[in-house]
Amino acid sequence: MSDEIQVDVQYIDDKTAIIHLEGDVTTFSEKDINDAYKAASDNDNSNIIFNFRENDYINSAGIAILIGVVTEARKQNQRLIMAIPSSHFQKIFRMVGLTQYADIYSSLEEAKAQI
Amino acid sequence: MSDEIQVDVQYIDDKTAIIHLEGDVTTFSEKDINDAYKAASDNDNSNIIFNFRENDYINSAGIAILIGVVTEARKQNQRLIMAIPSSHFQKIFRMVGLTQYADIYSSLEEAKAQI
Amino acid sequence: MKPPHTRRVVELKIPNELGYEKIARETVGTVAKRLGFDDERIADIKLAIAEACTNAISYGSQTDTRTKIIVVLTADEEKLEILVKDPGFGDSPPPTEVTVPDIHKMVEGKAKLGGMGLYIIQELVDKAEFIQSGDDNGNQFHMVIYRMNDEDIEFNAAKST
Amino acid sequence: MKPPHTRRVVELKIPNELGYEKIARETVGTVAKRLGFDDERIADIKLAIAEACTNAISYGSQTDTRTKIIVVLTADEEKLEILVKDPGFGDSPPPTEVTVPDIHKMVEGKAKLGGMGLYIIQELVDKAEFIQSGDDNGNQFHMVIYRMNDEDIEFNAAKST
Ligand SMILES: Nc1ncnc2c1ncn2[C@@H]1O[C@H](COP(=O)(O)OP(=O)(O)O)[C@@H](O)[C@H]1O
Ligand SMILES: Nc1ncnc2c1ncn2[C@@H]1O[C@H](COP(=O)(O)OP(=O)(O)O)[C@@H](O)[C@H]1O
Repeated sequence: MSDEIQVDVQYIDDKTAIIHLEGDVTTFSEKDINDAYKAASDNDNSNIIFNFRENDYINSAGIAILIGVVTEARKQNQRLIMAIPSSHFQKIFRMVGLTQYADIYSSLEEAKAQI
Repeated sequence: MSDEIQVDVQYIDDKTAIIHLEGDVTTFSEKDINDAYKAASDNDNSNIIFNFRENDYINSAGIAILIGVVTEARKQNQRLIMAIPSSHFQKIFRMVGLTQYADIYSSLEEAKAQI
Repeated sequence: MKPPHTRRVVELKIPNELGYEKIARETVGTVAKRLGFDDERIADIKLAIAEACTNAISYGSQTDTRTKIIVVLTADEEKLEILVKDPGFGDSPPPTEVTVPDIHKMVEGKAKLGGMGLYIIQELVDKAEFIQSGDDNGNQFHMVIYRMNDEDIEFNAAKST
Repeated sequence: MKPPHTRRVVELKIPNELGYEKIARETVGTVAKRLGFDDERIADIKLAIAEACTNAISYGSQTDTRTKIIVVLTADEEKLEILVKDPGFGDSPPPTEVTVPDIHKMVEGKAKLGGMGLYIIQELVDKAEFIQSGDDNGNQFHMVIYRMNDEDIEFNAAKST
């Protein structure tokens, strides 16, 4: 089921990397997301943008993966920014408190404008 | 279920109308499609283009509606052109012989270039 | 023979009401995707099951929407099998032969519009037939879609000779 | 009380294997759309059923994939009810209370990652609870989603007082 998510890392300047996610953020995407986060952190990037799509899907196991990322990013003093067009997604992130550990915007453009 | 299809008629010149379809072509869309075909025929249009989308769906009841349109178009000496991006759709149209009564193209651009 | 636990079975019961075949279509779409069928084949399978369910709803049942259509999807390494069961309350038994629709006759008004569902199903899947049901009087329509593509099958056939 | 035939029941059986909850998610998505729920509410319902099925697969069953999870969707004019049944073969009975997850403790390593499924479900649907099962030992998780939106309910409540 790991082909249900596509994860790509894009380096936009020497301080910022974008992790583009498309698909289902569930147990099955744990390795892909953690690998992408490691790759994005490798260059000493201090800003990491997660770019979700309108039609992406996330469940509680996917949320747990992101809390793991948040935990690691705090240790590394990174700033996490999330572009989340789906209002359903945003609601879930608020519900579990993820919004307290990452800046949330509705589009990649807005997210990029913050750095 | 009739909200599962959206049908719009666009008049592009005094001889040609485009019927844009988006959604499910089934029993539930019979009235919408027949109404659109009548509207498209009203202006004495001699070319009628059906514009389907990649993700549209059609079943045998939907095919029957289109055969009804073909029957009427023959009486009115209209030329039927269909823009069908989905190869699955094109296969079904070939299977039942609809391709013998309408010119089929893979995109609206190609379809419009024929008139 | 594969051991039984490599089989996966999904069962669905839908009300006998036109429109609910869409649920069977989405369900088989999810299963077929999981099995690794490509998009074109998934579209074929979705249409085949929708046609079979539409028939089960239209011809195999009475208008009581409490009556159920049962769809059973069975997947193993080799194939996806689809069984569509209706209560068999229709006016007539299902046909034993599929007639090829004649669009020219329909366009000329010499044949009635329709009668294409079973033909389309037969063209889209590897096997399609009504089978004798057990104790009850219902109809069972059985379809098989092999997971290998044609080239694999030819390849294997060549090897085994 | 509505007459019984205005109810529509869809039943689904899926193998007890992680990933198959996706079928329940797609199925309820199709049903909810048919019932006229808006996209946001449909996303909520799909997530709630997926979480319930994931729990049924993870905690209510053994690893034998022949065991089935049963999902029953019942719709009437007023509400959509969802029942997720597992065989109850897990190590422990389902919890009677839902704990609110504490993300701060998780981030500080003082609580283990997870334990959010039941909480999310509870926030997304109008009613969610494990109910006593009948003769067998299975667990039944019951959810209710009302078809009216909050404004309608307030409006009607105001009218009836
Ligand atoms: N499940 C069924 N039970 C009884 N009769 C059936 C069933 N499915 C199909 N039939 C019969 O076969 C005929 C051909 O079906 P089909 O090819 O799908 O075309 P159509 O539905 O347009 O008639 C139907 O008209 C019906 O008489
Ligand atoms: N169907 C079930 N059968 C038995 N126990 C269950 C069931 N569903 C949930 N539980 C129990 O409730 C706990 C909390 O579930 P949940 O909130 O979904 O979080 P998580 O799955 O991350 O632990 C689970 O760890 C499990 O012990």
